Amino acid sequence: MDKENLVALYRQMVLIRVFEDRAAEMYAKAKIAGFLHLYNGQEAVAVGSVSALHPDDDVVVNYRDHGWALARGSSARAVMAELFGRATGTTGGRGGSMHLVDVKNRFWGGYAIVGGHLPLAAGLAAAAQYLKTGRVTLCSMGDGSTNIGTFHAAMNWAKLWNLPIIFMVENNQYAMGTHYDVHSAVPMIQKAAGYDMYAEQVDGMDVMAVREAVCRAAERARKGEGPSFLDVVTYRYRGHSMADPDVQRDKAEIARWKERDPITRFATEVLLKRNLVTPKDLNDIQKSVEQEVEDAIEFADKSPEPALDTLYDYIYQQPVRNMQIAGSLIRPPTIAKDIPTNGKHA
Amino acid sequence: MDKENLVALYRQMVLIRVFEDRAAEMYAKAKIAGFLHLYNGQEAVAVGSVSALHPDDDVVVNYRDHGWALARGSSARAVMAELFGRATGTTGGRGGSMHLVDVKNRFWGGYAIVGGHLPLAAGLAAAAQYLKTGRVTLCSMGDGSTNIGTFHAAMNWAKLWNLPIIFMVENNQYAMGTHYDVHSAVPMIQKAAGYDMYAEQVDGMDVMAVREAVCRAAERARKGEGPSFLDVVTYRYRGHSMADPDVQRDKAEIARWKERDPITRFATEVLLKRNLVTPKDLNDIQKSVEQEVEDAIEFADKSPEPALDTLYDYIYQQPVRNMQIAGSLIRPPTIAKDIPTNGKHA
Amino acid sequence: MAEITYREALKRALREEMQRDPTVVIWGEDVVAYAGGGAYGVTSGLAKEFPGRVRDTPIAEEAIIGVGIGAAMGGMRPVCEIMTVNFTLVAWDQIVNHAAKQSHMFNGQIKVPMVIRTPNGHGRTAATHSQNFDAWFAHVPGLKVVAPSTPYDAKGLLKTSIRDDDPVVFLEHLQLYGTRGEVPDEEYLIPIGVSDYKRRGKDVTLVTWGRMTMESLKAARILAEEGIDVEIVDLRTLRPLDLSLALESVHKTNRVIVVEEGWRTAGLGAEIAASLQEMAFNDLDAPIARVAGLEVPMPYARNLERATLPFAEDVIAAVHAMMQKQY
Amino acid sequence: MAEITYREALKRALREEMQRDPTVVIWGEDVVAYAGGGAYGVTSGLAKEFPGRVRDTPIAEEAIIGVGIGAAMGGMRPVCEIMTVNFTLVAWDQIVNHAAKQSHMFNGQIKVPMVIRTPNGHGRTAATHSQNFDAWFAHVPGLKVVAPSTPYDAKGLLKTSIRDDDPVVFLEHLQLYGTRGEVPDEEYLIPIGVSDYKRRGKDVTLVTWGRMTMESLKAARILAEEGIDVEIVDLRTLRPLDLSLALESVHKTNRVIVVEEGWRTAGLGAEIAASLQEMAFNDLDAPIARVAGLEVPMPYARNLERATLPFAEDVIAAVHAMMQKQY
Ligand SMILES: Cc1ncc(C[n+]2csc(CCOP(=O)(O)OP(=O)(O)O)c2C)c(N)n1
Ligand SMILES: Cc1ncc(C[n+]2csc(CCOP(=O)(O)OP(=O)(O)O)c2C)c(N)n1
Ligand SMILES: [Mg+2]
Ligand SMILES: [Mg+2]
Repeated sequence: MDKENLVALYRQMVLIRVFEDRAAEMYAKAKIAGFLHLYNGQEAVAVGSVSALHPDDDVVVNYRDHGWALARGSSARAVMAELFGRATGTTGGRGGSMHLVDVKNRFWGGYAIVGGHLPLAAGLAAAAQYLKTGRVTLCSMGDGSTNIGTFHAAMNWAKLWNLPIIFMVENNQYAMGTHYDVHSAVPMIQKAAGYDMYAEQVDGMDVMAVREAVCRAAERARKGEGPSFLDVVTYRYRGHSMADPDVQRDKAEIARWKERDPITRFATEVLLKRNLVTPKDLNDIQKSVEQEVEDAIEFADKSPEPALDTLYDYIYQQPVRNMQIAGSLIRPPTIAKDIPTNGKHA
Repeated sequence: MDKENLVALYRQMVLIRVFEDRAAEMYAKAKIAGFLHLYNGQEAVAVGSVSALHPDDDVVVNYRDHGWALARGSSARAVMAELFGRATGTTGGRGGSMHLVDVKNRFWGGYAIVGGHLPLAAGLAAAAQYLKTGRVTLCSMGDGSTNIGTFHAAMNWAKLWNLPIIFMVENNQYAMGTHYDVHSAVPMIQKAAGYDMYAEQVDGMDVMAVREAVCRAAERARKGEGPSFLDVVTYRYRGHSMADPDVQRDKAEIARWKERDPITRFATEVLLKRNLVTPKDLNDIQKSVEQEVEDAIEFADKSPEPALDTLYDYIYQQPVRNMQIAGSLIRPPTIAKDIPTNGKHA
Repeated sequence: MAEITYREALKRALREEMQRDPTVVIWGEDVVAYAGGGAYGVTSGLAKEFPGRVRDTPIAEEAIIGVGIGAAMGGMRPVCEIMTVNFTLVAWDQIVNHAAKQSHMFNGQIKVPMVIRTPNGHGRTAATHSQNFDAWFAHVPGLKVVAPSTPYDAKGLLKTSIRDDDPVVFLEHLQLYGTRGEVPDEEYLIPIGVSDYKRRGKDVTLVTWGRMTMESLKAARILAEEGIDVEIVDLRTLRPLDLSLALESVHKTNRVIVVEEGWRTAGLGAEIAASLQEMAFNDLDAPIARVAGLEVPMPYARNLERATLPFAEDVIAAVHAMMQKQY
Repeated sequence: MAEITYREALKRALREEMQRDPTVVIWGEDVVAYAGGGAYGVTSGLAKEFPGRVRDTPIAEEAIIGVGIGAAMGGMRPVCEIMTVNFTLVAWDQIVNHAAKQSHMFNGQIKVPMVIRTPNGHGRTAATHSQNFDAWFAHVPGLKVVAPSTPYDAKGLLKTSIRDDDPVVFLEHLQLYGTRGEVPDEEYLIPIGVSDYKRRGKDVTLVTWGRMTMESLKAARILAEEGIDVEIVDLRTLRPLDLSLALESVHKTNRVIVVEEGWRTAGLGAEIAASLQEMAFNDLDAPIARVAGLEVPMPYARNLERATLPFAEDVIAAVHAMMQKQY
């Protein structure tokens, strides 16, 4: 990787970090509601992964998805506007934090049912295989998501059909408050053994390590060697979501992980060490990122809420006859909130 | 095992074989309807397993359950009557072939949703552990049942909680018409690796081998060493069910497996070889079994259908108020089939 | 016009659409291997005709549906066969939280043009294998739900469903696979969302779908001999629910009976009755009645199964009761 | 009598029943570890009080329910917490084909005394996390379904549910956890299957449950100022469905509106309307109306969520419309 690209990786990680910190503020100010799962600490995973993929590979992730959307090229504006629930957001405010999507970047979305997106990802890979597009699917999930049935069904299927897919666990060792040892019977990497699937354990606090592992796995997939499983060991600095008081985890544990911060490490161990940047450059990056996020917040705040009359859009891609008749109730809210009349068609 | 017990094993296997052959006849005569999954070829699995368990251990199996019910001590009469859908059957005709049960023998039933019974079995084991009963749960399933989500969820849970359970795959290498290699990505025994679970491959055509493997696994469970996984390699001689024309499997393959018939082998390689029985003894056993099954058929045929007014029994163990009111419709068929009236209570 | 079976009509629809569009594939348990193709023979022969496009899958309905959704997102038009409707429960989350929601939640960026083919039905297969979830599918925004009663409807609606850009739950029926009816040789399509008169009459309106359309027709023939002239509306699509013909009919007959196979409480019949009483309150000479299955986990025993399921005789009894009673 | 929250009432019920019966355990995701106990705090502190009896589980709802069923078969009384009702879909087969069917299908030899506790609700959590499946649970023979609206009902019904020998789906509500009400210090039980008047009135009957009981009460207070006197029947139990009070009420008011939170088509409100029009045809001065959620996968945006959910204002509008219209 050349200097420019390496610096770009750094900037992306900083962007995610700053974005998440400001999103937390916006949540505290009630600009954002619902669940807000922040990515602090895990930045190297999304950034390293995306840097290893082709632009038209497929990416599918869980609800902890801001970092992925940003890394994959969604604008901070669109993502922040989505968190604000505005018309200018990635889904026009429909999906919110947990359901970012940007299909033009082949970012197929954040999914909020634990394990639910794994079969979908396998399906995208099956389509790539059938349609011979050469695409690879990257499917990320949490460590806590590897015990539910869909994990097994998708892993077996992917191996059986030799699908071009990378199953990546962002192993931050906790599922909400539940520690890894309370939810899983074996070390993560051993879960791949039940599928005879190529597997690696990866340092998730090292963006280059993540990048290289994904490169290897994607290469395998493109050569027709089938699925891979990556146990990317990482840590989230904050609670599960903004609603989590985070009383469960040991403060010392959190501090220990912060010593291995992916952004600081990449700056000191790569960029500064190799003299690719100066401290001032890093400072400039920080400033420009802060400005980008500030701009995104302003943009989001000024953006309108989605128009009420879009409420029923896209429930169906292809509306059919008789959707307006009472009993089927595909009708605008103003009508639907009326009392059904005694006439033929309400 | 002493002679008496060995001969008992033999008799049980013959009973199952004869029972199944006669059941097939009864199906052809339309005395039995619905799905009828026969156990021919797999007799050693149920018989060997049950012989290794204590009478108050828990047994849970799939819909291919006649052999298990008989081995576990249900009478041929009750089982045949169930297949006939009669009041004297194991569930009074409610469950039919796929749902035999005999809780007094702690035989918790045949289950017809593939994989559905695995969590239940883990739950029985969890109860044994919590209540400190010392019981072991044996949970049998087909090879095709190891790819569905509940398999994974139950295996992980069992290992995690160190439950006293034996997961046994009756690996007859086909799921309906689908061959093992088309449904599973890895050799069966490797599936245990993803749970770091004690596993053995067992010759399912050898009743003593099955018995010994179950003994070892049960011993482990009783000592608190947790769950085991047994890949019991076997074969079904007939189609998946009586509805299956069995066009898919190679006739030569079937013939090859029949050469290793568990009943013949046990007779020649153990009973006769060790001079525990004479050919005449075997003949007598055959006769007595045939008579027992003939008697069961007569019993079943003479038994009444369940009384219509039992239809609503046991939907709830504890009926509560207002179950009779229209809109809840827990009412006898004669009333329920009436047209709802205009009165307060139909 | 040839008389063919409902099963054959479905197969022809699959064949024609596979010929037309190379992205149409069939995935499901035993759609290739078992007895020549499909537990109930619908796909028989297609694997040979379309190499690589009909595939047996592991038994894992959550993945059959989920992989189908993903493939549809990725540009294919998968037809996923679930062996019987009972097993859709294993995939319930995939159907409700994923297939149905992708399009709206992602603001139209994702579409899921897939068909979930699966038969309703019974046949002495007991409680876990004899169920109807029609009301459940019909409850879910984002799903289209189709339940044809004749070979003609089956073929025309399956072809439309495969071409539709939304996920379609296509409910076949075990007891209908062998029934015969006229099906044109030339191509035709039937739109989703349009109900159909299966019999015209003036005394009572029966609103029904699927197997119960056939039982209603049987009942109508017997009632006709008594001089009672029944009108039958076959919904054909369960979501969206086209009640326009039912309304037109009740305006004339002033009497409605909803006829459904599944459990009564919170069944789809309840929706039809609730909607019709709202929309046609002044037209009704009698309360809307429902004929439905008894609320029992289906027993295996012949007599108990018979008592639990609704048949033509139940429809006849309901019509008699309604004609006799004064309100 | 102290005023306590719905959340605290539930916790007291759990504590009392755990003290009473050592076979009662609580299993679920994060019932121990998260924020002191439970994603919504209902189990907080109980793990310390009852060592070994409150356990965190893997995220695998099919196993949380399935292991619970097996443990119940084996002599325990597990209370399984599903973090929100949305995740029951993952366990749908276990609930419908196993929990509900064991007793009848096995002719009474097996019983499943378990409680599935789970909250309905929303709160800007979008489509996969803001759903109601009340109608679906209520459709299933073999399940009992409870949905309390007040702390008093919550405590009395949860205690009864734990002692009940059948599987009980116990629907709490996120928006009710913080609401307060009087709960006696001394022990009491509320029977399953008995509805309750939450307000007496003479002009219109509202039939409702759960959160919508509270919205209906709000509406009633406003309507009372206008001189409209509303009667509110809180069903409390959804299966079996006790419509006796609703019938008694409609006999008096001759007007009924069913108020529910979930999607209208094939919602539980349809069953209530369909049943009541059958049973009280001649009592009705107007068609039975329904207030329900709009049929949209719940959007995240504030204004769209607000538009989708029903509130007191929708109840008021429905009452006005019904009182004004002539039939
Ligand atoms: C099927 C399902 N069950 C429960 C939940 C609630 N839930 C949301 S996130 C979560 C923890 C997931 O942990 P993990 O997979 O490790 O991901 P992380 O949050 O650590 O990234 C749970 C239990 C859910 N969304 N879906
Ligand atoms: C969830 C589910 N999907 C599909 C079926 C239909 N089905 C019944 S048995 C069977 C094959 C099971 O094969 P296997 O587990 O190997 O058991 P075997 O019949 O060989 O004993 C299938 C697909 C079912 N009963 N349940
Ligand atoms: Mg985690
Ligand atoms: Mg098999």
